[in-house]
This record gives sequence, C-alpha cells and structure tokens, in this order.
Amino acid sequence: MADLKLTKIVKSYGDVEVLHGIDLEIESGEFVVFVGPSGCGKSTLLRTIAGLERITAGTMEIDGRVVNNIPPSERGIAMVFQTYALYPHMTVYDNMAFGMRLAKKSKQEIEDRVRNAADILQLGPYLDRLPKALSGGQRQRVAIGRAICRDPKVFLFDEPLSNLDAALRVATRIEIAKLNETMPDTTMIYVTHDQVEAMTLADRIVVLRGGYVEQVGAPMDLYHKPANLFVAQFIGSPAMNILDGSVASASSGKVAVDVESGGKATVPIAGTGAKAGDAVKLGVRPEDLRIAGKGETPIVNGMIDIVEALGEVTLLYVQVEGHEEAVLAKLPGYHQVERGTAISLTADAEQLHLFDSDGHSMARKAEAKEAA
Amino acid sequence: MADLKLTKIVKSYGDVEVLHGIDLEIESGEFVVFVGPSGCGKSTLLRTIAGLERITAGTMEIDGRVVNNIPPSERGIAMVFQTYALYPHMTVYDNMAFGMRLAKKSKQEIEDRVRNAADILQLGPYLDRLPKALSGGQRQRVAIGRAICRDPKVFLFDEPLSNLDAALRVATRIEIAKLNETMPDTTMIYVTHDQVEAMTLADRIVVLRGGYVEQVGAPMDLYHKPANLFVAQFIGSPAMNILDGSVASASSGKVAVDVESGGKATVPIAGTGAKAGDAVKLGVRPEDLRIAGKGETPIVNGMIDIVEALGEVTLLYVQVEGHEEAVLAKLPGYHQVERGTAISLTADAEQLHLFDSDGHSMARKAEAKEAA
Amino acid sequence: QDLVFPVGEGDFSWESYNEWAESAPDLSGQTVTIAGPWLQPEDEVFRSAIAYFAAATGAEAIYTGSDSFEQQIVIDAEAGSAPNVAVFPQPGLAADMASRGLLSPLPEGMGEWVAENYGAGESWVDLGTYPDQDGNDQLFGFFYNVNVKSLVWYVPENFEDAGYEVPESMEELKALTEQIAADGETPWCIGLGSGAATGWPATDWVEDIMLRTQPPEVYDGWTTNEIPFNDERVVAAIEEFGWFARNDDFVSGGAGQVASTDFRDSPKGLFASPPQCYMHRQASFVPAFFPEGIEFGEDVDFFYFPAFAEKDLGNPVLGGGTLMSITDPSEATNHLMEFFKLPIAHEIMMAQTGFLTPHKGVNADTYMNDALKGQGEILVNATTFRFDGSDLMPGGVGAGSFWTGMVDYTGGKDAQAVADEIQASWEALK
Amino acid sequence: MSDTVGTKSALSWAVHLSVAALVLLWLFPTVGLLISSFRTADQISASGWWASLSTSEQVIQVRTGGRDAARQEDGVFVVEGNILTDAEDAPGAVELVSYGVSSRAVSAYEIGETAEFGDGETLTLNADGTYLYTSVEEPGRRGQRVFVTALLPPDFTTQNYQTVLFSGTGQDNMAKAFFNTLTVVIPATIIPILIAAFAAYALAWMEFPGRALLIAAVVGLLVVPLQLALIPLLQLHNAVGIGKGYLGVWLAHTGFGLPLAIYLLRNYMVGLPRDIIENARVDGATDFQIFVRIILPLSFPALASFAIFQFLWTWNDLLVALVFLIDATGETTVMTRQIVELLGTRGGNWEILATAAFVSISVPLAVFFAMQRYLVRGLLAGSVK
Amino acid sequence: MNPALQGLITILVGVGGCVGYFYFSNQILDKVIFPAKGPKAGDNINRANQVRPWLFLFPAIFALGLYLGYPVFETLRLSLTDRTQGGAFVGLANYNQMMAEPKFWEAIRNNMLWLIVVPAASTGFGLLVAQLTDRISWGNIAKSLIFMPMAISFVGASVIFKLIYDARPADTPQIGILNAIWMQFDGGFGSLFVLQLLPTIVLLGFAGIVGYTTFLLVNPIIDREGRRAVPFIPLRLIGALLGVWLVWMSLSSLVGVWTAQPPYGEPQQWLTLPFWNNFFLMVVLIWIQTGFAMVILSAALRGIPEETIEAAIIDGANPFQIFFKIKIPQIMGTIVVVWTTITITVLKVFDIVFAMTNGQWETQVLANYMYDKLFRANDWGVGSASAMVIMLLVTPILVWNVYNARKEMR
Ligand SMILES: Nc1ncnc2c1ncn2[C@@H]1O[C@H](COP(=O)(O)OP(=O)(O)OP(=O)(O)O)[C@@H](O)[C@H]1O
Ligand SMILES: Nc1ncnc2c1ncn2[C@@H]1O[C@H](COP(=O)(O)OP(=O)(O)OP(=O)(O)O)[C@@H](O)[C@H]1O
Ligand SMILES: [Mg+2]
Ligand SMILES: [Mg+2]
Repeated sequence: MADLKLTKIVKSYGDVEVLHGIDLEIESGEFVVFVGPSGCGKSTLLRTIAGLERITAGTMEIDGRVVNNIPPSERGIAMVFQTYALYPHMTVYDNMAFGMRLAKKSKQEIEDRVRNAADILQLGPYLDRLPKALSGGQRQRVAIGRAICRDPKVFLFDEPLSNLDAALRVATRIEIAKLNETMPDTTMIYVTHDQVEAMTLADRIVVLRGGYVEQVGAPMDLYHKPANLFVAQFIGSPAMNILDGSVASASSGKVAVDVESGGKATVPIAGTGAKAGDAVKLGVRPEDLRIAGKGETPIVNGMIDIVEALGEVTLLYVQVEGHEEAVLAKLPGYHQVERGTAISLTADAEQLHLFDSDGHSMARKAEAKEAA
Repeated sequence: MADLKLTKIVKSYGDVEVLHGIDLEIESGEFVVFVGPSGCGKSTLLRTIAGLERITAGTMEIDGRVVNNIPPSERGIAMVFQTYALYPHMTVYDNMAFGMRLAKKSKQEIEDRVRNAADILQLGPYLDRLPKALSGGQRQRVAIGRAICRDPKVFLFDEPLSNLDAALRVATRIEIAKLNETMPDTTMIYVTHDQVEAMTLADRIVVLRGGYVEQVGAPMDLYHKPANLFVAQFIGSPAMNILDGSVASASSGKVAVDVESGGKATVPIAGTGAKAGDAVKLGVRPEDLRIAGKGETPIVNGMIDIVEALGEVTLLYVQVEGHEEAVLAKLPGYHQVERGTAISLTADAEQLHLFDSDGHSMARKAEAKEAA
Repeated sequence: QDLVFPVGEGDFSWESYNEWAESAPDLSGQTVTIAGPWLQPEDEVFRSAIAYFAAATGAEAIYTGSDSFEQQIVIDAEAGSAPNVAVFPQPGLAADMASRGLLSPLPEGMGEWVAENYGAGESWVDLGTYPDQDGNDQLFGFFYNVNVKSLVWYVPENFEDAGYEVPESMEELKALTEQIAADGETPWCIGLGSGAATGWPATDWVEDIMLRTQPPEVYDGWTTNEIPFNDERVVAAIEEFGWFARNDDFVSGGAGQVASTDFRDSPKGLFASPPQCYMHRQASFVPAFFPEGIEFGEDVDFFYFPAFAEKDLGNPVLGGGTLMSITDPSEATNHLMEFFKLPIAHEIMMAQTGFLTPHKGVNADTYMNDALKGQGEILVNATTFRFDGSDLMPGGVGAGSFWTGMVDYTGGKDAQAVADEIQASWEALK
Repeated sequence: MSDTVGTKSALSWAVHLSVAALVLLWLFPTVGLLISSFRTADQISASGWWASLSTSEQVIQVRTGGRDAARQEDGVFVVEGNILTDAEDAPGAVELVSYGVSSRAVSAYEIGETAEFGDGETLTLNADGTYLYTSVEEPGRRGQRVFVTALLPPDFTTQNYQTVLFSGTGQDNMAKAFFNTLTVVIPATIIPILIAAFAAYALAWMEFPGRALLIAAVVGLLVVPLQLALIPLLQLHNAVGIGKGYLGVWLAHTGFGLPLAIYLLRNYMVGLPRDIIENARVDGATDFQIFVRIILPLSFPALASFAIFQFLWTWNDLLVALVFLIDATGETTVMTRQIVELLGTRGGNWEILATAAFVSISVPLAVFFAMQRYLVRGLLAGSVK
Repeated sequence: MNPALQGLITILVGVGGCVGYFYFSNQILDKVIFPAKGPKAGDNINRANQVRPWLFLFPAIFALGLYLGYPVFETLRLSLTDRTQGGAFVGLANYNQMMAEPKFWEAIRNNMLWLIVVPAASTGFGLLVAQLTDRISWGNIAKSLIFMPMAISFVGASVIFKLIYDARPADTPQIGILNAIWMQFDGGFGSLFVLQLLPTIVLLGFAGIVGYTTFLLVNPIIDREGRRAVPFIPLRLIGALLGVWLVWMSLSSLVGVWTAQPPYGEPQQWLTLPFWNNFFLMVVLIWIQTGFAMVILSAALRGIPEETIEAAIIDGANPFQIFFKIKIPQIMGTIVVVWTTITITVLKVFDIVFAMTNGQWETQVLANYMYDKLFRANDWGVGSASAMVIMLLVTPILVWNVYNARKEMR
C-alpha cells in the first residue's frame, strides 16, 4: 500500500556518479523488475530505495513522504538479499522474529506472524533449525519469510534466486509469484539478471543501463516493442539477431531493407524519417526465424555452424557472410541437420524490428497508429 | 586420443560408499557428460578419473594402461574446476605456464603454447593481469586455457559454468563446444547440473544417481527413451509430468491407461507384461501437451493455476484433482488465458511414456522392434 | 599474630622492651608499611620481629618483600604511593633517592643514638647520612641487619682428610691454594652468577683485597672516585683477585666457569663427594644456600679472609647491610624507628636467621649458633670496618659497570682495560 | 588431496617423523622442568634429570653412629649399625658399590672389605648397609664420615609441591593470590576485549571522518614499550584517587592490551558479510543492537582467541601488577609475585624454581587446553584477509 | 569475606561497569538526546548515528591515548631533558651520551640479529609445523604441545633454559642437557658426523633454500624484460639483498665449521660464548613464539582454496613445489602480519635477556639497555632516549602497516 516516486535520483561514490538522475514512479501494489547488465546500477538503485545508501541528489518519496533522510528501518520496507544474509547464529524462528523483537512487538504477535509466514512458505518443520542446516532453497525462503514478517509496504528483492540451482530457481520463482498474489497491496521491486524471472514476474520492467533508465514497460511491450537496440537485444533469450542493412526504399508504411549479407526484408513502419540509403539495423528474434520456404525471399542465407538439439526445439547457429556473430535460429521440434549445410531463413514481416543508426527503434505501423 | 575404461569402480570415504561399482567405457574423442542430482557422485567419479581421489576397488584404464596408482600429473589429463582454481598470485600467463615450467619445457615452447591457448580463448590482452582483475567469464576462460596448455588426452570439467551468469554461461558453453571441435582427439568429460549444457554438449550422457549409473546414452535417446522414471524426470526441463494410473486394458502393442485424475490415454507398447489393473505411471512432457481439441479424449482435466507468458511460449500450471503437483503444459506462442478457467489437455500417443510400478520404462512398440 | 618467643622467656633483653612498651603510646588503628628486599624465609622472621612492635603499640606493621624492590621503590616513591619505611639493601639507591627528595630524615636523636650504641658507631652514621634535595647532609639511613663479607667457608673434615691447616695470613692462604692445586685438587669455588646482578661477588673480592693491600683511606677515596677506578692500586687489587679466579687450576670448573656459575650454586662444591673445592669466600648469609642438613661448626666452618702479614694494615673487615629509611613519615613510623633501637628488635632476628648486628647492647647469646656469634664478634671487634664499596658507588657503577666489568675481567679481559671502562662510565654519570 | 593418488608413503612417514621430532624438541625443555620439579635439590645438582629415570651411580656421604651409639669393648670403642637406615636422612635401601672414608679417596674399599685408617680406626661396611666401626679413641659426636658409592634407583618426591603450595603461611597466601590473580586477570581480559570490540566495530563498519587515521594510530601504538609508561601513569592514578588497586591494574592492562586487540578484532570483523549487517539495519536494529546481537556472536572465535592471548599475558605479568596493584600493605598479591617471593632467598634452588614454574603455568595451560579449539579456527580469518 | 566471593564481586563490578557504559550511553543517546520519535525522528536518528561511532570509540581512544599515547610524548620530553638538572632541556645531549656508549652499539648490533633471526625462525618453524600437522591425524595434539610454551612466562622460560644451558665441572655429571650431549663428543667419527657433516648439510640446505627464495624474488625482475609490472620491486630487492647476505653468512660459517677446533671434553658455558650466546638466548624466544606463529599460519593455510592445490597437483607439482609456489604466496599476507607481530615482541621483550645474562657477555639488547638505564642507573634521560630508538626501529613496520590499512580501506 505504498507508491514510490523517485525524482532525479543521483548517486555518486566519491567522484564516480553511478546513477545519473533516475525518474521513476511505482504504484502501490505493483511488481516492478529492474534488469540491466552487470554494473548498471540496479543494486545501487534498490539500495537507495531501501535507505542503505544515501542519495546524492534528488527526492525519494514513499507514500508521499520524502524519505531522503529516513533510516531504512523507518521506511516500511523489507529486503531480501542475494546472499540471503540470514543471521547464522539464530534459528529460523529467531531470524524471522528478530525485527519484531527489536520493534518490541508482543510475544503473541511475533508468534502469530512467524507462524503465518512459515505457513505461506512451508517452513513450519524448520523453525528450530539453524540456517546452516537448511538447503539453499530453504534458506532463500527463510530470507523471504523474514521479510514477510516485517509486513512491509515495499518489498525489495536483490537477485534473490541467483544462488539457487535451476530447479530450485523455478520453484522459488513460482513461490514469489504466489506471494505477490497473496499480498496484493504490497509494492514489490525485484532486481534480476534473469530473463525468465523478469518476464514471468513483472507487471512492469525497468531496463537500466549505465545508470540511466532505457525503457519502462510491461514485459510483453518490451518484448514486442523494444524502444532501442539495447532493450531489443537485452530482452529475450537467446538475444535478438541484429543484421546490418540499408534502406532500399521507403514507401509510406513499408520500408524495404537490403540486408548486408545479401537477404532482403520488408518491414511495416509508420512512414516517418527513413529514406533510401539510410543505414539501419534489422532485428529478428531467433524464435521468429524459420526456414525459408520455396519462393520466399530469405532474410538470411548462411551455413549451419552448430546445431544444438534440445528436444522440443533445435538451435541453429548460422554463419552468415560479412557478419561476425552467428545468426541464431530457434526452430520448434527436432531437426536433423548437418553442420556445414547451407540454409536460408526468413521471418514474418510483423516480427521484424528496424532500428535507425542511433539504435532507436522505428515505430511500426500498428504502434504508430496506437500512439496517435 | 585416449579411451577410458572404468571397471567396477568403487569409492568409499571411510565407511561411506559413494560410488558402488561404476562400469563405463568412453571412447577416444568422445564428449561425455555426467549428470545427476546433487550428491550423486559426479564430482567424485570425475576426481577418481583425475587421480585426485584414490579408488577403493576396481580398475581404471586410460589408453589401455591401468592408472590406479598413477599420480594425476602423469595421467595425461587436465581439469577445469567449478571455482576456476586459478593461482591468485600469478598472472594469467604464469597460470597457464606453471604446469609446463614444472615439466621443464623450453621457454619457447611455453611461450608458443600459451599464445596458442590465449588465441583460441581470446585472452591475449589479459596475459599480464592477475586473476582478481578479471571478470568471471574471463577467469573461466583462463582455467580452460590452463588446461589446454597441458595438451591433455582427457579433458575434465567439473561444473565449469555454474558460477557464471546466464549470458556468460551461454557464451562459454558455445566456446567449449567449439573447443571440442578444434580438439577432436581429446576425450572430454563434463560434469553439470544444467540440462541445456548436457543436451547441447554431449555425445553421450551418463545419468548418475546415488552412486549408480542409471542410463548412458546419446542426449536424444535419453530424452525420447528414458530407461526409467528417474531419468525421465531428470532429463528435460521443465520436468516430465508423471500421472498415476492403472492399466485398463492391454492388447498386444497397445495399452490403455486410466489416469487417476480422470483422463484416459492409450500408449503403444510392445505387449509384454502389462495386464489390466496394474498400477502404472504415465509420463508426458509439458511440451508434448496441447489443448484437447473437440472430440479428443483428454489425458488431463484441470483448472489453470498459474500462467507464465514467456513470449514465444506460454507455461500453464494446471491444478488436477487428486494430484498434488500441478501439471505443467508448455504451449507454443502467446495464449491469453485466465487463471481459474478449466482446461483439458491431451498429447499424441507416441509422445507418451509408460512406467511400471518399479519405475522401469515399458518399451514402446517401435523401440521393441528396433531392439529385436 | 603470636609472638615467636613469649615475653619474659629466654636470654632476650626483655626489660628494655617491657619498659618501652609501657611508655609507648596506643597507636591502635594505625598502620606502618615496610617494603624491602627480604623474601622467604627472612620475611617471616622479620615479621615475627615487628610483631613485638605491634604487640606493644597496637599499630599494625606490615612488611612486604619483593625481588625487584629497587625498581619498585623508585616507581612507588616517584609516583607518590610509597610505603612508610623502605629497607634498602645498599646505601647507593637510598642516597640517590634522598637527593631527589623522596626520603624523609630519621627522627631527631637517631644519629646520636647510633653513634653511641653501635660498634664503630660513627661510621654507621656516616654511611646513613646523605645530602638531601637541597644539598644538606641529613641522616636518612638506619642500619639493621649487617653482614660480614670477609669470610672463607670450608669443610673441616675435608681439611682434616687432606691434612690442611686453616691459614692465618694471606701469604699462607695463597700457599695453601697452590698446595691444594699441586695435590691435584681444586682449592676454590667461585661463582659470580646472580641473574641480573651477575658479577657482584667479584666486587666483594676486589673490595676485600683493596682493604688488605691499601690503607682504608685509599679505599674510601676509591669508593668516592677521588681515586679514579683505573688507578694502579685498584688495578693491582683486581689482578690479585685474578690470581685466584683466573687460574684454571685454582677454581672449580676452570676460570671460564667463574662468571656464569650461580653464586648460590657455587658453595655446593664444598660438600660434594669427592669435594669439588676446598674453600669458598662469601658473606655471612651464604649458609642459606648450603645443602640441607649441614651443621655449622661440624659439617662446615669459616675462617677470616686473612690479611697480608707483611703489610701492616691490621685485620680489616668488609661488610654490607640493609638500612631502613622513611619514605612516608607518620607518627607510627617514628615509633617503629624507636622500636628498632631496642635490643629485642635485633635479638629476635639473631635468634632465627643469619642476622648480624653492630648493636652493642644485644645479648650475643641469642645468636642462633656459635658461628654467627663468632661473626658478630668479628663485627663488633673490627679494627677497620668498611662497607661494601660497590654499594657506596653510584648505581650505574656499583650496580652496573663494576659488575659487568668484573665479568669481563674473569672472561679474560685485561684488568687495566676493565678499570678504564668502569672509570669512563663513572665519569659519564657525573 | 589427502587421498591423491601417487602421494608417496615415504613422504608421509617423513612428515610424521619430523612432526614427532619437532614436538619432542619443543617438549623437551618443559619435560626436563617437570621431572626436576619432582626431585630434591641435591638430586638435581647431582645428576641430569634424564638420569633420574634410571638407576644411577652416585657417591653419597653418610655417617656412622657417633659417641652416643658407641660401646666400649676391650678398650676399643665399637659402633654398629646400618648406615642405610639409621639416620633420619639416610638414603634407604640402595645397592652399594664401594666406599671410602677420606674425601681424597671416596671409593678406596670394596664392600665387605675392612678399612684401616687414622689412628687405629677400622670400618667394615657390608652390602646390606650394616657396618662395624672400631676406634681406640672415643668417637666424635657425629661419628665417622663415610663416602659410599651406591646405585640409586629413581626417586621422586612431591615435597617441592608441598613447599610451594602449602608451606607455612604459603597455603593461605597461595589461595589468596590465586583468587586475587583471577580478580585481576578476568576483568583485565574481558574489559579490553569489550572495549576493543566496540572500537573495532566502529573502525570496521561505521562511517565517520578520521577513520583511517585512527586505524593507523592503533597500529602505531602497538610498539610503545610499557616500562616508560609506568611512573607517569601511577602518578596519574594517585592523582585521580584510584591509587593502587584492581581498578588501576585493570585500566593499565586494558590500555596496554588494546592496540593488539583492536588490530586483530577489526581485521576479523571487516571480513564479516556486509549483507547481514545491512539486513539487521533494515530490520530496525541500531548500531548498538547490531553489535550486541549480530557482531558479537559472529566474532566469537576471534574474541575467544584473543581472550586466550590476553589471559596468558596478564596471568604471566608481574610488572604491571607490581606497579599498579600491589601496595605496601601486602593485602593484594598475585600468583606470579607469590612465586617470585617463594624463589626469594632460595633463588638458586632449581627444585623450587621448577615447581613454581609449573604451578604458575598450570592454570594458563588448563585455560589453553579448554579453549584451544577456538584458537585453531579463531583468529585466522580475522588477522588476515 | 571469602576471597573468592570478593573476587567475584569485584569482577562483576568491573566488567559490569564497562558493559554499563556502552549500554547506557547508547540508551541515553537514543532515548534522551536524539529520540527517534516525533516529527524529527529521521533527523534525530541521523544525528545519533553521527555521534555513535565516538561513543563506541571513546573508551578505546581514551585508554590508548592515556596509557600509550601520552607516555610517548612524555618519553620524548624526558629524552630531551636531564633530571639531575631539575628537568632542564638539554637538547640531544642524552642521545649523544648514549651514542658514545659501546654498550649501546652492542645492543643495536644484537638487536639487529634478534630482529632477523627470531621472527624468521619463529615464522619459519611455525609455518613448517602448521604445514606438516595440517593433514596428520594427531596434528591437533602436536599443535597443542608446540603451543604450550606460550603459556609459560618469559621468566619461567628463562628458568627452563638456564637448566638446559647449565654447566658443571668436567668430572662431575652434567645437569644441563646441552653439556651432557656435548660431553659425548670426543672428536671421533660421531662428533665428525654430528658436529661437522650434519651442520654442513643443514647449512648447505639453508643456503640452498634461501638462495632459491632469493632467486624467486629476483627472477620476475630480470626475467621477461619488463613485460609485466612486477609488484613491490623495492621490497623484492631488499629481500634479495637479505637473502644474499644470509647465503654468504651460512657459507662463511661453513668454513668455521671445518676449521674450528671444538674443545671436546670441556663443558661449555653456553651463555658466555661470545656471539653465539645471543643465539642461545634467541632460542628461548623462538621456542615461545613459534606456537603463536603456528596457530595463525595454520588457520591461513586452511583458508587456501583446496582447488588451487589440486590444480597444481594435476599440473605436476610435487609437495615442495606446492608448498613454496602455491601455498606460501597465497598466505604471504598472513606471514607478514605474523612477522610483524613477532618483530614487535622482539623489540619489546627484555625479560629473557634480563633474567639470563642481563646483557653481559655481549648479549645486551635495546630493551634491556633501556631497563638498565631506567631502573638501575636511574638515568631517565638516556633511558628515554633508548626507548625512542626502539620506537624508531619500528617505524618501517609501522609505515608498512599503515600503508596496508589504508589500501584496505579503499
Ligand atoms: N562503494 C562503491 N564505490 C564505488 N563504486 C561503486 C560502489 N558500489 C558500486 N559501485 C559501482 O556502481 C556501479 C553500479 O553498481 P551496482 O552494484 O548497482 O550494479 P548492479 O547493476 O547491481 O550489478 P550486478 O548485476 O553485477 O549486481 C558499478 O559500476 C560499481 O562499480
Ligand atoms: N571427503 C568426503 N568424505 C565423506 N563423504 C564425502 C566426501 N566427499 C564427498 N562425499 C560424499 O560423497 C557423495 C558424492 O559427492 P560428490 O561431490 O561426488 O557429489 P556431486 O554429484 O558432485 O554433487 P554436486 O552436484 O553437489 O557437486 C556425497 O554424498 C558426499 O556427501
Ligand atoms: Mg547488484
Ligand atoms: Mg560436484
């Protein structure tokens, strides 16, 4: 039950400015995920919200109250750390009760809240154990339980799952999603490296890069309508293939592109700005590529370099002339293909993305309409 | 250029037997991946091959030579550790040169080999750095480079990627795949937790469990023809859904199964052993499930619990009566479905797996034929 | 505390005690603290002596001993937490502290009393008189427990077995030394080791020899550095000591062993079987270090370290002693000093330990044994009594360069060089 | 690695042997002292302690009976008896090898042989110690001195311990000194650790200006020789009215022990995980609460290790106690001082020295063995990163 | 009152007072001065947090300043004044006087020896024991036994070693073990073996190890011409010089071993043998300090990642190469800390010399020299001057530590 408003948040360590004026509004009950490459300032931003780092400039408001100078414990937040940060010398119960004891809550209330959190996270049997006697997933649940007990207005997660193995990661992710539903009023802010986490959990994703916000939006918006090359490549895994090209012709609503490696593509674009000869970049997601049928104009012609058969899908790494990185195609089902065979790939026009030389996305027709 | 032969390898720590007689043959140049749940003995097996652990019983042969008592440095192996195990006080160059210096190679030869390895792994610019000035991925490359310099006959990897973040993991995985191709004579043995790594890298996968070998085979064989329930659930991600059921009728080549939760399925099975009333388990992979069309007998009826839209696929967690765990379906494309709606799922009969009450796979018709 | 000897019993001088006790004021509730170097078993004996003071006045008299007394008293006095009375093992430190204003003069009349009642009284007064902070001479030290240093210890039966006679003169002593060596035996046990104080026994040798080769005035000049340390007469005395100590045949273990053998260990050679040596020159307190069960006069005896017959210097006696000073005056302290004038304060000590006193009023029968009585007589009858010279020299010399110099000398260094060095260190202190 | 193939067993033997050799070398001096503490003064100065474990041949002096034991027969005085048992301090049953009556010839005669010497004196000594002594003259009060060469079996005594622990007033004093020492040592161990721990926490985890400077100062003060500080500080104690006493000695030990304590503890605390501390902060803990409820428990190994060191130092300290605690009234005394006092006039006596040294190390040793497991894993992480 | 009870009460009062200070001062700060309530709660908490470090540090700063800082200045003052002249300022006169004394220079020379030998030997033995006991079953027992001397006071240790060094006349049984062993030598083959061959091997081995270490230190500088910025060139050079000197020393002693005519059959006064007696004194401190070094180094060794060692095994390193090339470099930081601590102990310890020789037979060291001046000669000026010299000697270590602490802060 707390909305956050960040206005021109700047954070410097000594001379190094790490956050360069972040503006962000988060509504009460929203689940917001921060993503971005390592070192872009995700953790730092989260920590300034928590109050663990003092901001250098700007205003931070929680529920309309300026909290610039309020210590963490008074901000009504709870935080789950990447390393769990459990108190190693306390039992699970004590770990969860610690904050409440400090706040001088009654014994009964502490008991109730801990039990409640333990129920939610199925930690009942472990309450008397020390953290060292728990598995990784259980530890992470304790860390979350500890945060739940604080009954926070804002829940902060800093890469909570990155230390878990794949299976546990999936399971815990689902638990967090459930948690979000059981606590609909609690604002949640979540930092992650992981695509899947970001896509599945977020109401909105904030993409950070080098201390700036690149794009904010719902997961599917970022996936389908990346604002720029960076977001396009960052969101989606495997990453979008980017092909250099130039505009062959630009009629209203359609831009024909000559791909440098020889292919051609036509992209439906709201007819602004592009003119023939402009250098552009064509983006196409691996999962949108398919083997060009007869008579279809291929976007990419190349030679299969590596084949990875994953069972339900097959990954093809296609070596394309004049293109250093392999173009990746993700084809559904199992394909028996040989390394070294030539292949032509194409994709539906609606699935193509076009970026100008600055990396900004050219708005597609449909979107332009929407925007209008 | 080395084949390995492990005969009845037993390894005990004190009273605890960790490996219970492993038999395994690995051919020269093969890429073999060990997978299995945590604690199953993967690392231990790898370390006995390296000679870092003395085997308690059995014979280990490399290239036909019994190496039970040969120290690690003389087995012609190289090993890459999960934690990189770089020498923190030596530069990248020295890290790679250390082994050769000990072997009293000439200066020139050392220089050549290090350069060569550095070229392969693009480590050239970092040769003078200390490990602490490298990023995680670079460190892992140094560790691999160090192993390459040894020019080993057998290359051992113990979860080399698990400390890297997702993007790096993909990139390094590809590098290892390439390495395998540039060194076609070198036998590689690779331990991992990660499905994708195992599937993409392996010529053959060895599935271990509790110190026993459960199944050995090519990745797709394991995916399509798991020998038992354990392998079936272990290979493939998300894991195969397992439904309790009983045999309704068993005609030759076809077994009809009543699924406990109400659905029905018919599985083509070489007609051995199953008779009506037998308790069986029906396995179906999430990616094989689809929404039952009109007139199709659904295998599973349930209510959608959670929807995860990942862009190119949508994951549905379906709550099924009498079945504690949710049944997971992975549907291609984007599906706009509401939580709580009822849903019926089915799959092609060829994609179904049937296991007897001991968990052993019942051979499918086609396979039985093949085997015959 | 119970009194060790019930009042009125034995040969003790009870009358004077009783008389004093009657007139002594009631000091109940007051405490006198005394700090000194005596440790077991002397500390117990001393406590038993001051118990008589406590019994008479009601004041509590507390003695504490310490092996690092010299350092501690300086620290305590400087810092202002000194005891009432300090028992100094040597005058040098007392003089030093007096000049820094850390000592209080003894009560009026003490000086006269000592001059009258002590044998060679004036010299005891002189030894206890130092300039105070302002340079005025005052009596700061009262001597209590004196020892005689000019003694040679031997085992009569060993002499008997070998047919040796007790020498009467230095010439005879040297002849005996040579004869024993000629017999293939070892005449002397000499040990200079004493932990941090290693070397001091040699200074006693040199002082004793100085008194036997030079007139007392020269000795006095030497101790005050009017005669420099590297004067040829001093060097000659050092070399005379070397005649004994630097001859491998004359000392047990050889000359090399002299410096490091502990002085407390060295007399044990007398009692070894077969004996490692026949004679040991050491002060009157040395019986404390004899093996258990040794009986005076029977198992061991002493003779006077003789003078040269040809030099007409009489029978000089070298001695040492502890002196009491007031570091923190109080009424009870003054009364304690009064108490120490009484014979009984000396007799209680005499009766229990190797305690000697120049007090003429004591009953010599209370000495623990005849040997001590004999030493007491030597002390009272001395023609020339001189105090341990190194104790009179400034600490940096008498408890520093003189000690180390003697160690160097026994180690083979040239006597003149050693003396030059000591003199240099003395000059540095001025 | 323990189990790496190809580790040669010869090498592991060499390791075992060299460790054994080193341990023996290190133990040797202490063992010598321990054995010496069970021997009498005379034994110690007669033979090396290692010889005491086996039978040794020694020359001992005994006496025949004296005048009082003599009877007159045929004009000669005859004394009969047993030299091995008669006297109070007789050696008891030992095997005799030879004997003599003069210090010049201590083993002139065989056992059983009759010696003739002096003016018509004879002595016959038998293997069982019985003797027959005859003399024309009346014997002296103390009888004839006899040197016997005997094989002495190992012989140990607890007398030294009785002397040190229970002799005379020693018993009271030892008990008193023991409790006094504990009174000095326990706070002098706990207080500096407590103060150092707070300071170390501040230096490791709190932001304030001048932090680096303070750390530097702490390191610099590690080396100040303490002798210099004694007089000015005692003066100060007297001036502010603390005088000599427990408070003073605690303060002094605290001051002198602090730099090392802060140095080691800070290094340990810096290594604690930052996240835990921040989490506690989010949980609403103040710095004080973080310190008490999180840092202290987590630093326990380092605290325990330093406690052992500080305990050993204060226990073995004499100088500070002498200066700041022990006043002229002698009410307060500590173990070390008590022992030094015991050594006192008998300073040359090895047996008392040895025993006293053992008494004085017994408690530190007990403490050490009780806490050594913390030592082994404690400090480590801390002192070094 | 029962002394035990009295002690207990005193202890409780003392420790309780200390705990009380921290507790109540924090309570007062949080509850009274800057209460975390009301409208200014946030500001108050911030302000309280600015004050709090000083609350935490106050007792430590107070005690350090008073008990250590103040004496430093007092000493400096004393070293420039003369008490016999009523504390008059005399400039450097005390220093001059000290410099003029041969004993002072003897002390400096011996101290240098101590500063090299004791930390090196203690750390070396400590490391050796730590390494050897690391993997053997009875390692912990061995460690405990080697740690034991730490529990013995310096004075007690001196007593123990006096017994070891004791000498008796030649024809009587020796009670000092060292002489007892010495007397076994007679110039025959046994003595040749033990006194000449064995030392030769040890010396050659030592020279070899030192030489190799020196080589390792210098190698990166001369090798691969400046291809890499080699860290710590000056330190390496100093180390190398030291190494060369040590090699030279051991080789020249080799000559001594073969040319000397050992006085067989004569008990030796170990503590009076000039030059060598210094080493006999050092042995005592080494005996004590090895335990300390061992405890800390053994923990550091355990902290080395196992994998680096396994990697080295696979690389073909033998146990010695693993120890010297993999383990030692990784715990270099700890080694230096241990070295520093022991160096400081060496500088401050005087008890051993005091109790065993009191600086005679040319064994004087600075700390004992200072004690001598302070408490025996009562010459506070020179005593303080020598104390300043002791502190000066520590400056390099101090600078190094401060540098390290600053680096770590960043
Ligand atoms: N205490 C500090 N002093 C100086 N720079 C810092 C400090 N903490 C972080 N930085 C810098 O701030 C930038 C942002 O760091 P931050 O931890 O927020 O990155 P991140 O996005 O969380 O990265 P990751 O995904 O690796 O956790 C980085 O470049 C980092 O080097
Ligand atoms: N030194 C040891 N002493 C006793 N048991 C051991 C030892 N090392 C390993 N084990 C046991 O051997 C089993 C196999 O361990 P191993 O490390 O091979 O598992 P793993 O399959 O590599 O697991 P992970 O995937 O977690 O690395 C585990 O149950 C482990 O507890
Ligand atoms: Mg981060
Ligand atoms: Mg493993």
